[in-house]
Amino acid sequence: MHEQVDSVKTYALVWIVLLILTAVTTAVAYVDLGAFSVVVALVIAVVKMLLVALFFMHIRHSTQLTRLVVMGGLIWLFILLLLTFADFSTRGWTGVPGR
Amino acid sequence: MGSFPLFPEQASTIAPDVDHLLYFLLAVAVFFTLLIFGCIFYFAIRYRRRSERELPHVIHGGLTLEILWSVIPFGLTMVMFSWGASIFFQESRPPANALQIYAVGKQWMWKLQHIEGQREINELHIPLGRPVRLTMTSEDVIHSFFVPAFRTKEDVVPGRYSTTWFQPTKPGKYHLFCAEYCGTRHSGMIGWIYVMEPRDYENWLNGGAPTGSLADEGARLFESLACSNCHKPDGSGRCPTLVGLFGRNVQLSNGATIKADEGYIRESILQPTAKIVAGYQPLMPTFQGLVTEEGVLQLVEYIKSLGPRPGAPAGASMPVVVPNKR
Amino acid sequence: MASEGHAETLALREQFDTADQQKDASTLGMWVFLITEIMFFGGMFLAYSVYRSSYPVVFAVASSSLNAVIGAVNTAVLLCSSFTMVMAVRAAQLGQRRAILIFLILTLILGMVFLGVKAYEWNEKFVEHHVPGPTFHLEGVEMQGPAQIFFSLYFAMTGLHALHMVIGVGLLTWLIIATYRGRFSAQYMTPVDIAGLYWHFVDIIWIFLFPLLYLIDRHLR
Amino acid sequence: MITEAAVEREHYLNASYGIKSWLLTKDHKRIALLYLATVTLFFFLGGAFATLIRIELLTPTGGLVSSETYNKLFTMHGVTMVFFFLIPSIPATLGNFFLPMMIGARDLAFPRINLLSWYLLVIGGLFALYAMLAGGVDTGWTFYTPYSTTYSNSWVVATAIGIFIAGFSSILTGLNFIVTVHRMRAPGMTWFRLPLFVWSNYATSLIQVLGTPVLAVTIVLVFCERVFHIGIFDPALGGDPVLFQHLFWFYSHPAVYIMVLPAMGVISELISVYSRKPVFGYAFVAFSSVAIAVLGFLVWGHHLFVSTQSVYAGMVFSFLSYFVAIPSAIKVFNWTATLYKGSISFATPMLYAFGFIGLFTIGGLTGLFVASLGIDVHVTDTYFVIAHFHYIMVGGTIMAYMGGLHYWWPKMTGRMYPEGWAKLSALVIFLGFNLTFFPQFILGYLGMPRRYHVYPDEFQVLHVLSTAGASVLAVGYLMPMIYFIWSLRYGAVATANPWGATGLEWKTPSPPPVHNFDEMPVVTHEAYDYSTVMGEVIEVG
Repeated sequence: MHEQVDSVKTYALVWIVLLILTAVTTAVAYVDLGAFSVVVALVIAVVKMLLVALFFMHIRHSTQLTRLVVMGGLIWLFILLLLTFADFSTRGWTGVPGR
Repeated sequence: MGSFPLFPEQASTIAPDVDHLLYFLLAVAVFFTLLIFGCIFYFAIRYRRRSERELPHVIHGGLTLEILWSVIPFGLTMVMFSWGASIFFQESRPPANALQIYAVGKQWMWKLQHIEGQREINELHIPLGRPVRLTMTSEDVIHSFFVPAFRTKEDVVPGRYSTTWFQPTKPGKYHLFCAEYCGTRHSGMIGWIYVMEPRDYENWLNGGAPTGSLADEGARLFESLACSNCHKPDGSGRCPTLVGLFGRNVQLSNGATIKADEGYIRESILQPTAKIVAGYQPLMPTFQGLVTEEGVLQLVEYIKSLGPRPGAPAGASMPVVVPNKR
Repeated sequence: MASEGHAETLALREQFDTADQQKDASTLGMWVFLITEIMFFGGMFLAYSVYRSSYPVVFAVASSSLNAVIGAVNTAVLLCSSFTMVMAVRAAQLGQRRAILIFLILTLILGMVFLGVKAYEWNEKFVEHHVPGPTFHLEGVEMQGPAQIFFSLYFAMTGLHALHMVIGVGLLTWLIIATYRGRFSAQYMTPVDIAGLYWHFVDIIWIFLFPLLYLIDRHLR
Repeated sequence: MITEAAVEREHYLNASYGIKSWLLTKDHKRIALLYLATVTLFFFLGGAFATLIRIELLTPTGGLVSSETYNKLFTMHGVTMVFFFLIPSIPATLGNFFLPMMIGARDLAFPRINLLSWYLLVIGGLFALYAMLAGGVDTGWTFYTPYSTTYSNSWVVATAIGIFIAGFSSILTGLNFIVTVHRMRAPGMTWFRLPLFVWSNYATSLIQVLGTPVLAVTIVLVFCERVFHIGIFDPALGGDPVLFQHLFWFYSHPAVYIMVLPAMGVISELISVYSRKPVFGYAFVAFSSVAIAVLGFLVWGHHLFVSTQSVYAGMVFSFLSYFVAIPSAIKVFNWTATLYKGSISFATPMLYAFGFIGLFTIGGLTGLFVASLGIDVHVTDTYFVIAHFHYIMVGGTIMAYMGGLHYWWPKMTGRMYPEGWAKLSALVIFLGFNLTFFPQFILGYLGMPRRYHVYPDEFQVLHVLSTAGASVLAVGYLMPMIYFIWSLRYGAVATANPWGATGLEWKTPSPPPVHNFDEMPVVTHEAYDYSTVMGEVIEVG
């Protein structure tokens, strides 16, 4: 069994970046970016997720199978959102109520 | 037990289209069912085990066959999809000159209102040969307006409007069913559609003693709810004028535009602050709980009846084909 | 079970051939479990997205009534706990029992702090009548219905997140006891490892909940 | 044929005795039998509800029970059959028993979680039973809002809790299978040597793991809505009842494939062994299982064509729905082609397999009808849909389940079932089934809505036919119940491999020893290589 042991420095660095990103996302919410504010918030959240997953959850040392499992979960979440919004975002296109 | 039909009546313009698609699907289904059953029977008998010791020759598969029996069904299904979708699209687009009727579903009855003011419960009288458009909503749970002879069905959902339409082709009396389970007396939420010759329909319309057209009732409601205090016809009030609103594109305060259809008007009455017209303040109180779904429909019809504003931009109006009978 | 006879540090169960196979299976099992969690929270994220796109203004006002500073601080607390958790896993990899114990206890404390802050926030909601129900009222919006939906989602999402935290705290407590009794070593540290995965996952959920619930169009205020 | 010594041999059934040895067992084989007993119980409970429904529908006026009772009957029939019988049926019994054996493992990866899954099913079932005994639930198994959240005066909450808990049972079973297939295969058991039953159970597990959590959270939201009135689906507060339908069907459509995929796996085994040939197009059949599992998640909106979903979404979902037809067609064609130039035996399981292919073909082809927007507007929420999914669920899944039970019965119990009675019951079930459900296609196209307690007179003849069929079907299902129990004591003693099958489960004595294999197997052949077992074939009397 070959465990890849990361250094304390790596973990600490990731930790500090995460804290900084939290501060950034909070601060940026008070800036008027129009429709982009939700995009910025989500991008920061995704970056934070990647940091936690790659470093703290050791995805960067993990097997292909584990990565496949994670990707699968995210893709399925995406399917759920995408196809439901296929309904909600096209309502009213025909101009006939309820169609 | 009386009569014992095996096929439903065709009584709308869309019914033969749906049935033709059914015949196609039936043909495909029967073909493949016979093919599979036939193969199974033939193989099972032809290659029955004759000795416990026999070991058949190994066949692993055949790519050509796999491709063949993937591609052919795929082609057939795409025909089914396109054909079905085109019928559906037709079913979703009521013609502009359709006769407007309003329906409210409620545990466990159908309440129907004609523009002329007639109201019916669990019965709907309509003229032959003219498209009929139903704008529907529910007071409680989800119902579904289903007329088998017309091959149409559409859910009736609380909190929003839905639409269905049909053009009857045969005079007679047809089942109206609620097709979405709605509680204890779901199977009692049925009624009849009476398709009448146009002359008989006119007689029927004039036969009752309605209190006035639906728009008139809407107008009375408009007064009694004091809507007219703010919504002045000339636009001088604190709120936008409603004259010529229906069918027009409305500029909203958040920059979006929206077409003023039945759903928009309903929302604006019940949740006035959901969409604010550009240049106006969110002053209007909600009328949720103060006006019934039937009342809202009357208001919608009243606002529709206010007609296009003189000089309304082209292409943004609802064509008015039916002369007002008032 | 036959495995009781094995060396306790290895704890190889009878259905497995090797310790590697057992560890792989447990890790994979945990990851598969985590994707079920993605889908579980996914259902609520979907409801949230639908209603936020339907009622953007109401959601912005309702979101602004939450205390962003407390939310941010709590996010930081949770991120710190993730750091201590990963340090505990690292200590387990290296077989440093004392360090595992310290970091696990730190994680536990941070987790409790998070839950405490959460409880304080929920209590505030009761005081401010921001709890969905007959007494619900949110200042600044006409549409109380959708505002109530925002808070329904807020309670459902943070509530189920907190439930996962409580389960995590339970796991940590068990791990601390097991570590104290010397169950883990560099050879056998699977429970610490997979509990770590779980803890980080719960952290990730919060990483999304925080901006989605607390930080909608704050500039409007 | 068989020596007395074999009967004395220690195996998983006689290794230990007593209630505790069963209720605390971690042996996947014993857990499978616990599941078997549980789901059989629920099957007959659901069947009892069905019987009452069919008797009630003999007359159009609804004289036997009140509307309220009738609504509860069809709801409880659906809830019991879907969540407590069909979903656990094949995976949790046959899958649990044979998946580890087929890949050459001593057990599942997580035996304790396996036992926990069974307890969760039982606890969930107890909640559902409590709801039924306390007064029943009348929302339909679909729990559509706002009826279920606001208007129904029945035991919605208890039932919801029951389904929620049973859902975790399903999730954990799926998780266990996935890890087991990935990590526990015997040396030499590569992915493309796996029996197709394993492939289909693997695909099923993917759905269980990815879909069930969404149902779970939906139930949580319905629960909150009903108990606390919080408004997530409540139109009065601006909520959208159609959102509930999206969430519900995101799980419940793929759930159909949870029910039918394992059945397809069983059929692949049966067709192969009783024609003594490898399954035609093994890789296509294997991948079609995974394809069905994946595509199954893209089509849920076809349950919402008339639900006021947008027209464009309806078209997308209809289009995607047709893609599921392709892997299904591939399977049917490959099974049929397997028979070609085979050595076909007419043992009972094969009769069930024939029945499955025929009925699944009809069920699948009528699926094309309901996937077509134009037709579906007319037939949705009518008996056409009822007939369609019963052809899949009863004609498909239960046929395969019965076939699988007969096929593996000798391995599970060490006894043969009585062949004559079994053939008779297979025939009775096939005929009874068709008589029950075929008239419902006609009823549906005529416009008979589902969930109707009273109905117009002109539908009566077809309803009477259907009820007549149902009574034949009931007899067909009772017969195996009796002769299976009879065979436990009086059946002929089974050899290790009575069918001349190739799976690893047949390489160990019947019933298997506690750890499945006396000597851990090493796999050197592809699946279904009958030349390797010809020496073992012994004529069955």
